[in-house]
Amino acid sequence: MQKIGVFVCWCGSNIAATVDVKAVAEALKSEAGVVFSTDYQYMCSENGQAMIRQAIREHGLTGIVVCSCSPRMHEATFRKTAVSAGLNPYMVEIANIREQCSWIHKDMAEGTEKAIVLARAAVAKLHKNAPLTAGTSPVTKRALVIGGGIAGIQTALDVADAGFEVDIVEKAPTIGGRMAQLDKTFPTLDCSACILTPKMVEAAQHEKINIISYAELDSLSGFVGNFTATIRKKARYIDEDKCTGCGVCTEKCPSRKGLDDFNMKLNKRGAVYIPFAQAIPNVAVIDPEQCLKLRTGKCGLCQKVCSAKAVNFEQKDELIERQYGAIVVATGFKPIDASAFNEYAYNDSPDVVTSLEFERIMNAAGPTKGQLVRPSDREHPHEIVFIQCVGSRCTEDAEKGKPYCSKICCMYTAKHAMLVREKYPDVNVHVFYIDARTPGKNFDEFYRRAVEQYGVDYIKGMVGKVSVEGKKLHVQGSDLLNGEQVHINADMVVLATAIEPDPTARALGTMLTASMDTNDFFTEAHPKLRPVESPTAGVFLSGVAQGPKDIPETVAQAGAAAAKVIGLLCKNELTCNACVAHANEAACNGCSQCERVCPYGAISYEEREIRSPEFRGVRRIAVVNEAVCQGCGACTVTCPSAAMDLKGFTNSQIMSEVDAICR
Amino acid sequence: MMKKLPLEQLPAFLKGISETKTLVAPVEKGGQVNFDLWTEDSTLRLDVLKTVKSAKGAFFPQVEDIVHFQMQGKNIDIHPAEVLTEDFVLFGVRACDARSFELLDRVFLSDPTDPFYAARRAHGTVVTLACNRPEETCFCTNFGIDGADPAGDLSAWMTEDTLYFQANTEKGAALVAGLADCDDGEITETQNSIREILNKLPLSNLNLTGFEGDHLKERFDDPRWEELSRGCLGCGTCTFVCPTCQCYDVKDFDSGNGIRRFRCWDSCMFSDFTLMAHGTNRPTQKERFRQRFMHKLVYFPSNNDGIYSCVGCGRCLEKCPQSNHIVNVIKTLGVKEDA
Amino acid sequence: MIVNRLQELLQDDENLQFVGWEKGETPFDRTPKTFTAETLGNLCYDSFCGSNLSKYLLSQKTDKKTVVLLKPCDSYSFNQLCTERRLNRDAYHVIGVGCKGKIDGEKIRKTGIKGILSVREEGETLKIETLYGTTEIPRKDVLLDKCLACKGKEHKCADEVLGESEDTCVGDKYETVAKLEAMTPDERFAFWREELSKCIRCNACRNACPACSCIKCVFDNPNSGVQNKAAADDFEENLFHIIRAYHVAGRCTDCGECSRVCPQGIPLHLLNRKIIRDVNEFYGDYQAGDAIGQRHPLTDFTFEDSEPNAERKGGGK
Amino acid sequence: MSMNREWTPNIVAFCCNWCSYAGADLAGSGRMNYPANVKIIRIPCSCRLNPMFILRAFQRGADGVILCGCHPGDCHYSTGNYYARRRMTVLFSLLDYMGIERGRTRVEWVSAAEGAKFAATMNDFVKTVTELGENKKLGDLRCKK
Repeated sequence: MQKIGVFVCWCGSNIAATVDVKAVAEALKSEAGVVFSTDYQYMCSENGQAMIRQAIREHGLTGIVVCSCSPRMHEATFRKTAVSAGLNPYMVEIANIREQCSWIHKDMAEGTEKAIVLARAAVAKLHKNAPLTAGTSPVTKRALVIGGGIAGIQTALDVADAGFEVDIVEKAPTIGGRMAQLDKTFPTLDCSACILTPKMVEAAQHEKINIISYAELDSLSGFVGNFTATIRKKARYIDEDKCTGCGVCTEKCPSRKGLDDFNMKLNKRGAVYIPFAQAIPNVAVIDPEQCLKLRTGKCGLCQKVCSAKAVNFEQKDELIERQYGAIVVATGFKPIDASAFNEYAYNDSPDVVTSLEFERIMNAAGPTKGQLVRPSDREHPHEIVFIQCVGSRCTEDAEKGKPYCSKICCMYTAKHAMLVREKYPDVNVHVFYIDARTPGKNFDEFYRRAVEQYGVDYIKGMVGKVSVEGKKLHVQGSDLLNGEQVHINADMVVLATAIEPDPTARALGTMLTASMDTNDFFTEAHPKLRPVESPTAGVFLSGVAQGPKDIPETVAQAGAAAAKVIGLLCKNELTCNACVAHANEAACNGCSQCERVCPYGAISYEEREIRSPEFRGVRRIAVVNEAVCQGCGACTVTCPSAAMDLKGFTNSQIMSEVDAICR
Repeated sequence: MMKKLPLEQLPAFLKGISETKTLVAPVEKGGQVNFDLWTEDSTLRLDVLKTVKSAKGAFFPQVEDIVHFQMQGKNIDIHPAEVLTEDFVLFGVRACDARSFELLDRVFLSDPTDPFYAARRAHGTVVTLACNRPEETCFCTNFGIDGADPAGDLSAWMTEDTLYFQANTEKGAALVAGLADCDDGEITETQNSIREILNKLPLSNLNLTGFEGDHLKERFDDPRWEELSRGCLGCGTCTFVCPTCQCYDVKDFDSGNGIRRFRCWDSCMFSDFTLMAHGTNRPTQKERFRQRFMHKLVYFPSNNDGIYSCVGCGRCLEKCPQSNHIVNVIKTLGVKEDA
Repeated sequence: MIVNRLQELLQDDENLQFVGWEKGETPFDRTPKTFTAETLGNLCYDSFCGSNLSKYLLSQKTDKKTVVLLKPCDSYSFNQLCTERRLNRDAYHVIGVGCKGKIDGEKIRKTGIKGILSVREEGETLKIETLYGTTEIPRKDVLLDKCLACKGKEHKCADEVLGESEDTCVGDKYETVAKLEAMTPDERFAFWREELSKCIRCNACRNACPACSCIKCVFDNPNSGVQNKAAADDFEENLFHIIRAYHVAGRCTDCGECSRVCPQGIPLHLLNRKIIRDVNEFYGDYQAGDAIGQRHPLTDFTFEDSEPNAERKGGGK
Repeated sequence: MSMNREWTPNIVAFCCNWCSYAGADLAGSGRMNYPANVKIIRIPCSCRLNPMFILRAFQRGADGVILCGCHPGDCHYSTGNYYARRRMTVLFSLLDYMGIERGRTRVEWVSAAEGAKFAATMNDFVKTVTELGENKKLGDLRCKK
């Protein structure tokens, strides 16, 4: 039998104005197990806490009920109070008689009556409480960064600079990501490669950073501080250690049918290729879909010309298993497929391009060596129409577009328009827009410069249709400001397509048990206060994987994620959640249902020797990893034999509360 | 002197009884026939030989309050449950169930007497009914029970148009005092035809040799229990339909305002039967299964002048989900003793 | 035929044990049994072997390879128990036995035929010899209720199949569920009160149910907070059956054992079948025990699942 | 509850710790009224709500039981409320099938920011249950005073 103390707080007049606190304290004296009951003006004050401490010692209390404000406010406070008087912190229950009683009721009698019931429920629960001790688990001092774009690179550099080992897993043959494909960056118009490639090199040369390119996460187990990842390093058919990146093989390869992904498939490349000149690692890769040797067994020319003897057609996927303490998701984005937008004739004319394709066209290392020409006939265009919000802020057709604003399109379109006008003043540039969104440092100035200084023709309104008319693209749109239809015979149309999370994100989210929103962006633990953490402990978010953002924001978030990772890896051990699930092995069937609903993979099974009235022998039993369990309780309800229970919120605790409330 | 009642007057007769006493009889509810409160609206089913549950519930109900501990703050008031003080009539009991009351009496009326049971026995009048059409699952004859001559306070025989009564006690006689007298010989034909069938019953000649008390150890250690008990589900169907099973558990129900202590039927087939702090002393279904039949066929007779705690009503034969019943046990373990 | 095949299997492995049925005292008695080479001759399989052997396997030792006879409907339960890791598929040689519907002795008795000494099948007719003469009855009139909702003649799990099966399903198996749904709440309540008030808490439904396979049932567990041995109040009658139906939700294969074994004839399967109908309607067609390793609907979800508050007639559409 | 007062329903509200309990707190700090016969029990997540708790509440004399959790997609534990949603859908439908009035059970998704929704939900639920009257179908007579 517990010896329970009840402490009723006035909270000044917050509680005392609508709850007769003395009556509550008095009523609780007749509850079974209550040996002490009192009231005080401010229980959370130093005097109030001292009163609690004294009562615990004087009356030998085994648990306390504090009738006060929400436990979300002061549960932690009173737990500390209890600990300082020698009680286990989980022998404290709070009856919320402020937010859920005094503040919502006006009638004193009613408020008092309800407060008594709430206090009784807390006492009833406390009778079933047991002291809980949180466990600890060690921390593996290595981080895994998934994605080697600017977000992943920046996080990896910051973590590595703090002295921790970092592995970057990149699914492409090179790190660099989307930023490597960009020509210039807004609002400064500096060359993207010029600022990115030094960072790539720095990462490659950092003694604490290990780049695993052309690789993906295959499976993951474990929990915060103790993840075990299996990484699948795809067969490159080139020995990374031997290849010097000389590029001879790429020139000799007779296959010329492969599309160049780096150049947004605007040109062809050989079956063996190096993605781009500054690729890291600067190593060739063979595309097995295109390689004649791998498909038909005939050819092998690259192998013959490779003086480093790096070509290896026998190479297989390799599985690497490593331990990590923290995982950073930096999987980035891709532009949505524009082929769904045939009202803009994307499928009908090669001269309708997406912005990222346009970016490659404008780039000196791109398919046209930086010459602005029409993809169809390589002729210089004179009229270019940019269409914004293609697939962004699209609420009516979920199949086609995205409900959110992709955030970067207004600015990069202004950049494209400005670059075109600067380089080719003879080209007329029109931009159809819904809103020009420019809330960033120097952003609005940049946009105004495009309009005022470079004479870009901004038309507020959307394009209804683009049709191919001979060599021209007939653009029909509306000008909302002038209230008229606009017809432009353009040479090129550029679509500012929405961006969406990389298609690998969904599977990764499942593997990490990290939650995602309906658009497949990873969800942050708190939208305001924990923006770079996933709700899954030990998983952090960096870059567009979490939501659309531009480069400076990405880099800032990457640094923030790194700070969180460092904060975690600094610790030698972690304190676990004390309110965890626990399987009563005498009742567990080992049926595996709990495992299926556990969002954290915290449940595994063991063969155990059981001696109970119902069973003697070896049986499969569920075992909860207390370091992983977050205490949601999904397993407890799935368990048909109620073998699984949740400490701190046990079946009997909750039922006791129910009984007391309904009494 | 016997009494008789034309069958068409039976409803009026029953109504007459029910006006002053509680009347319990085999009535149909939800497609099943059980002993239950008779009212004018009830569907009386005297044609059904075996009610699902036996008649024992009239004296030993499945659930029965014993005491109530009422909480007032930290004070506890104790209110013992009251014993029955009103008379009732239990109508249409067959010979087997009638015998079962004698067996239950040996348990509940021996020292210390069970006051709840004793009160019900004292206030109850048992009206039995001869078994016109015995069934293939009946084996009462093995226990010296005569379906043609049932016991009880008042015995009854039914022909096509008439109900005949023979009072065996004053309580019984009082019930039929107002009916017309008749000659004892009027039921002879009915009795003869019943006995003719009873003799033809496939299970009428079970060999019970080997179940006497002095064979206790041999029966207990018989290795065939293992095989016999294999199919047993450990449910309580046999126990709860059985007229002679008398085990109960005492449970507390916390109503929030106090504790209601009640007793309820228990079954030795259940895994938590007589569960104790150390666990259970019958850890497998073999032991539980053995217990039930050892009790009926060996322990009870050895403590009760050789009387078996089975009346051969055959309910368990019809109801066991696995067809794994006392006749299997008797035949498997009993016959071999002869050889 | 079956015993011959089992003898053949013994020639390859004399240590086999066999799980089947044995004839008993009354014409309907078929007791689940485990047979060895010596006792195999007593194994019987005929139209009275209605019980589901899948659950029986749980209580049997598996130190020897076991040959088990499963009817098509039993095979679903077997699969479900394998899914729940209660049975190890590899420990069994499953013989799918043909089934053309099983006979319900209780139904024959309910027709008023008393003192049954023997029952003979002659085509579609049952010739019944009783203490009071001989009589006959069409076979289809006295099939077990579960056979009238037959899931089909396919064995969902079998290493070999012996004998022909027939789908004995008659009409729409959700007909009664739909009828209940169409009632008013008070009528439904009255229906279930009448039925559940008959419950004697013998636990036969639970103990026969292959989905109620818990080693320690919450109703037997003093620490569960709901332990009880008898329904001391109407509420407890409801509670037991609601919780039981809920605990097997998504796992119940609709094998019909609960209703078959109920001594009071409570149509318990109507609770399970309601849940099955709901789950199919809300979350797409699902048949528990269709295959080993399925994830059942209550341990799964989609983002677009319907909301609990939606108005549904009798819990129906 | 004193006997001489007019009957009012007894409502048990199970609230998940992260969204709905915080939403209830917000309703409190906003001084948004709802009837005093609503009593809240804090559970970590809507998926912790065992149907046994709901039945227990009805047994002990509750007239209505409501579960509040994070909106689908917002669960603190990612997926808890999705399981709760299926469980409650099946349970409520079963209770309805057994003749228990559907209005006595409800699930509402209330975020930590939706204090007003919490209060409105409770007002509406109390109104619905008041119209249904006393819970007679699932109560335990032994628990009545």
